[in-house]
Amino acid sequence: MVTPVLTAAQAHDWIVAFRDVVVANAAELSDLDRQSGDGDFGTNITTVLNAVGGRLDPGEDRVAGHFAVLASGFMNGGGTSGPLFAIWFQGFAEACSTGASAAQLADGAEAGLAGVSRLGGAKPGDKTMVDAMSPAAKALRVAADQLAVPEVALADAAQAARTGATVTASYSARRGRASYVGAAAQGVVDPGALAVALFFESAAGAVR
Amino acid sequence: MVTPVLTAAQAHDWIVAFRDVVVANAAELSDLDRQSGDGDFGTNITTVLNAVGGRLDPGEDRVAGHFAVLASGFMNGGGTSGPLFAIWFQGFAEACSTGASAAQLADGAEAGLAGVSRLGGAKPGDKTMVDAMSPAAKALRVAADQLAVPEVALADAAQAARTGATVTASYSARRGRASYVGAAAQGVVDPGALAVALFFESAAGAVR
Amino acid sequence: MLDVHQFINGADSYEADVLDGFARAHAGLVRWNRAPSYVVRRNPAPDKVALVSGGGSGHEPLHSGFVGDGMLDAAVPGHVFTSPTPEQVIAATKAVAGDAGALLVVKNYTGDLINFRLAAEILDASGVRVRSVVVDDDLATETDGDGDPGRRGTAATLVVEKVCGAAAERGATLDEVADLATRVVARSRSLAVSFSGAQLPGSSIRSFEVPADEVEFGVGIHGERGTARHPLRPVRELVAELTARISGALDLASGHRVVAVVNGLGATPAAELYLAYGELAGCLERAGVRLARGLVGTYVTALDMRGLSVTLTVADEEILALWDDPVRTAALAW
Amino acid sequence: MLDVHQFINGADSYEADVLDGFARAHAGLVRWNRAPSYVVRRNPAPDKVALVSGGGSGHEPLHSGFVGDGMLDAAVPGHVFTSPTPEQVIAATKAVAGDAGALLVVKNYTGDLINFRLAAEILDASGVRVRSVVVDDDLATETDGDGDPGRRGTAATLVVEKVCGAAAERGATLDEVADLATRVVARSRSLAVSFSGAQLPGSSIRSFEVPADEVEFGVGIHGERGTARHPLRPVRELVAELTARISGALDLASGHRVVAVVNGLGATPAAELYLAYGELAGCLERAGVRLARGLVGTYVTALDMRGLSVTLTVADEEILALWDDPVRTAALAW
Ligand SMILES: Nc1ncnc2c1ncn2[C@@H]1O[C@H](COP(=O)(O)OP(=O)(O)O)[C@@H](O)[C@H]1O
Ligand SMILES: Nc1ncnc2c1ncn2[C@@H]1O[C@H](COP(=O)(O)OP(=O)(O)O)[C@@H](O)[C@H]1O
Ligand SMILES: [Mg+2]
Ligand SMILES: [Mg+2]
Ligand SMILES: [Mg+2]
Ligand SMILES: [Mg+2]
Repeated sequence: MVTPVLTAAQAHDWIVAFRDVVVANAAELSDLDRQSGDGDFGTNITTVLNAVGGRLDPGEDRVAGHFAVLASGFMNGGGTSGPLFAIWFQGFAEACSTGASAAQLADGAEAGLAGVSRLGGAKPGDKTMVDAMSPAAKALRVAADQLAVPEVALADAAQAARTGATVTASYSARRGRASYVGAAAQGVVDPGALAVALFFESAAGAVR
Repeated sequence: MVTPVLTAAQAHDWIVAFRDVVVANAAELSDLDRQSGDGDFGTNITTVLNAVGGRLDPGEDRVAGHFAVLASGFMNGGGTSGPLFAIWFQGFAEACSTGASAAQLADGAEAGLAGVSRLGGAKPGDKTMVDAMSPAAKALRVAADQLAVPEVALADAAQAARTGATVTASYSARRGRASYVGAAAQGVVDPGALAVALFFESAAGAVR
Repeated sequence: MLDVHQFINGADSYEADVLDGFARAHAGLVRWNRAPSYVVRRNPAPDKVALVSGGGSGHEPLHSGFVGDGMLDAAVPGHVFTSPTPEQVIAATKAVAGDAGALLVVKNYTGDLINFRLAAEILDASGVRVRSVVVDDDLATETDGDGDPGRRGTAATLVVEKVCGAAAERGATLDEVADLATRVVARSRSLAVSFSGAQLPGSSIRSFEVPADEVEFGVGIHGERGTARHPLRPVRELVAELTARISGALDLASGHRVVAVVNGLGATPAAELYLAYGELAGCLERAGVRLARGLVGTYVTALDMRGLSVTLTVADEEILALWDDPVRTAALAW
Repeated sequence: MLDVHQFINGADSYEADVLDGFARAHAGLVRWNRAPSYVVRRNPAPDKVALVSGGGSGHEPLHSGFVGDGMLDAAVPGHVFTSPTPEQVIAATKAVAGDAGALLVVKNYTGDLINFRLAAEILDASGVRVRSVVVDDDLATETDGDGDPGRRGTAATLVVEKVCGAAAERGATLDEVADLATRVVARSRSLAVSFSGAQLPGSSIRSFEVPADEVEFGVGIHGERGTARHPLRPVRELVAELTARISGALDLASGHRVVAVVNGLGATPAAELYLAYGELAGCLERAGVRLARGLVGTYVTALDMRGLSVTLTVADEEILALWDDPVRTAALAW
């Protein structure tokens, strides 16, 4: 039996779709950051993804290659989210190869999450991107164990990430700058977590 | 025939009444200055007159003495209006003696006006205190020539000063800081001129 | 109930409170005489020409911040936006002037002119040699009219005080320092823009407000309105217009050298001043004018106005050398 | 249509425009490397320990304004309120570090910690000796929680950079400078209040607004809200509360000596800072604490916030002597 894999072309389209949805939601992402942090998240991530968009090579024939571009783009993003997303996507870049099976995506999400946790020190419940990354990694693993195709695995991850992100609104932050404004961030979704949800949701149109 | 004169006690009450009406109108005076200058006139003149009020000696038996206190108070007032009012009241202090006849008041107003003009360089129509001082001096002279009593002479001066002050609203300023805001000062009464009107009007209750 | 967003105890004690803190912060440099109020340098220099300046408060760090080695010997602060009294000027000048005499640096405002003139007359009569120079750099109030008050004195005052302070320190005579001052004044022009008026201590009213898509052009340093209101433009275009008008007034031509000051009016972040300075440098470069020396910072203010001014002084060797001389004051040190 | 009251050309070019103007204004002191963006001193000092600091822009003059003799060798500015990238930190450090190695001065913010840590790991791997010190002075964010981010790094950074810059200039080793930095950090605490939030370049929204009869207590330098909102009080009482809380945290007692910094957050007039300093001096005097050195000015900012911070560092002979050592940078010179 041939394991169904995500192709390089699909990964390309997925990343482009991610860029587009982030650009479309940049103002909201910044606004969330304004309420819980310093208001630059939308700008930070848009700048990175626009640069990445310009550097993605449609001729690239490896999924790993596309994720590597994403990772290095975020490493030049600065801020808190830049290097964390860089480490996260680096996990995907290292786990994937020419293509990417659901298992490889689960490997990548787990490795990326481990890197983000080590570097940023946040735990689930700290109202950060981790709150979306962690359930998404679990959903990918469950789907991979059930031999799901990437499309289905990513849809499950998207749902899990979205729920994880939504729930951050109920947390008062302890990590990152949101912790400094305490109660004022109550009721506000963490923008980093929302971006993670947008990432997995972007797969829907590109991966089928 | 005995020339009717203003007494030292009357001069004292006049100056106190002047202080009181200025204090009551300080906010308006500052507001006029805000529209045509820098907004401190009410504070400047109130500070001076409150200090003068504390230094006036009810036992002082010379009109000249009271005016000298007024002049030296204004000399310590700073700003544009401080030394100009100081020179002006100095004119009264030098022209008056134990008492003050209408002729002495006219002499004082003329000498004071000459000093203000020399020091400040403003001419009638420049939208300054001169626009009230000049008609008041003329009115005092006319009254004195007609051998009017001080009470009447001062009432004439008050009317002339008030008209002169009111008309400043129609001038665009050339002198002083009002000139810097040009058209914006149009329609605004000059606060220095208004203070001159208040000064002569304050005589009404005190001198009779 | 307090309801004014200012770090003050109240309007009445404002000037004294500020000067008390200032004198404590710079106790090694200056001494504050409380009444009559003036600031003098801690280490007197009685053998040289004394430089005395002053005017209303609200322009900090001008003038007290420029008292020290190589600049002012005394500063005379009035109440906010109010000229100091002759008594203050006389006392301050007597405290610092020796046989070499004193130069009074006066900004062109009616109140300052009058009070300093009265002081100078009395000083003169009491045997203190004084000369006065009136700084009038602000192009916004230039008119043709004869009896007009003319250009206000604004940020060029700082250039005059730095250059003449250095000359005095080098041992120039009173006449030399006064003539130099006159020369620097003649070669200096400024123009200022602002996004807001000023708010007097304790007052909840701002002297004027500007809509978000406009900028007030030609403002002074007392919260006065400007001469015009322009649509808001990128600072590149704004600075280009300021530079063009100042250059025109100074007949600046290719090959000229200038000292430039980009000055904040009180509430403008340093970053924006640097940004404006970069644009100014570009404008001058394109015109072939050499930006020989530049100074960027918040030096001559109007309380908390969110504006900036540009000052250019046409320089020569002497002015540049004096500009470079060491200076050690609270606000300027090199 | 432009409708934001800022002297900028637009948000996109903001940081580069500011740095371009800054580098032009201080061409004798610093050099700006455009890409990757960092600022280094004009006259390299390769034999001593290099001091490198950085963080988001918007805190000007921190850090670029402190590059020069006796303070920083390199500053690494990120975008506004955004940590610089590891690439920038690595390039800047390599440009200034010699055999004596480099100390990275990092403010306690997650983004700065992460990016500087990544940079330090890579520098270390490539043979550059580095140590890092994390400044965490802001009492407002002090908590008991274990995994908490802890106190933010704010105005004490300036004290660390001044003192350690002097030590490096005197020839101290990397470990000595790093240990000194740790000691200064441990002895420094700050607290800030503000009347307004910050407005990002090009943004027409302020991060928060405060009613006219209130003051935001415990703000940071990124426009974050404070920890509480208090009724507005005279600055005398406000400063007394700040001083009491900082004194408590530092266990200040009669006989102690302190270095004090009263710092404006970007749009606060110098006069009000001096006024606050006077009150601080009075508080310390009454507590028997010796105000050994004081600094008043706008040094560590949050764009155009109208607020101020108070920082106290418990000093000893060594710290005071290093504080007094000469310094020649754009923002600090004596
Ligand atoms: N310690 C951390 N671990 C993981 N993610 C974090 C941490 N701190 C903050 N974040 C994430 O970073 C996002 C903010 O990123 P950004 O605005 O770029 O950074 P900054 O706070 O430096 O401005 C937050 O929404 C949150 O998801
Ligand atoms: N050149 C002048 N001659 C006479 N009076 C003048 C002149 N300039 C200004 N004034 C008067 O001074 C008043 C303003 O005084 P004040 O507010 O104390 O001074 P400043 O302009 O220094 O703030 C004006 O209302 C005007 O009447
Ligand atoms: Mg952010
Ligand atoms: Mg006035
Ligand atoms: Mg005034
Ligand atoms: Mg940020």
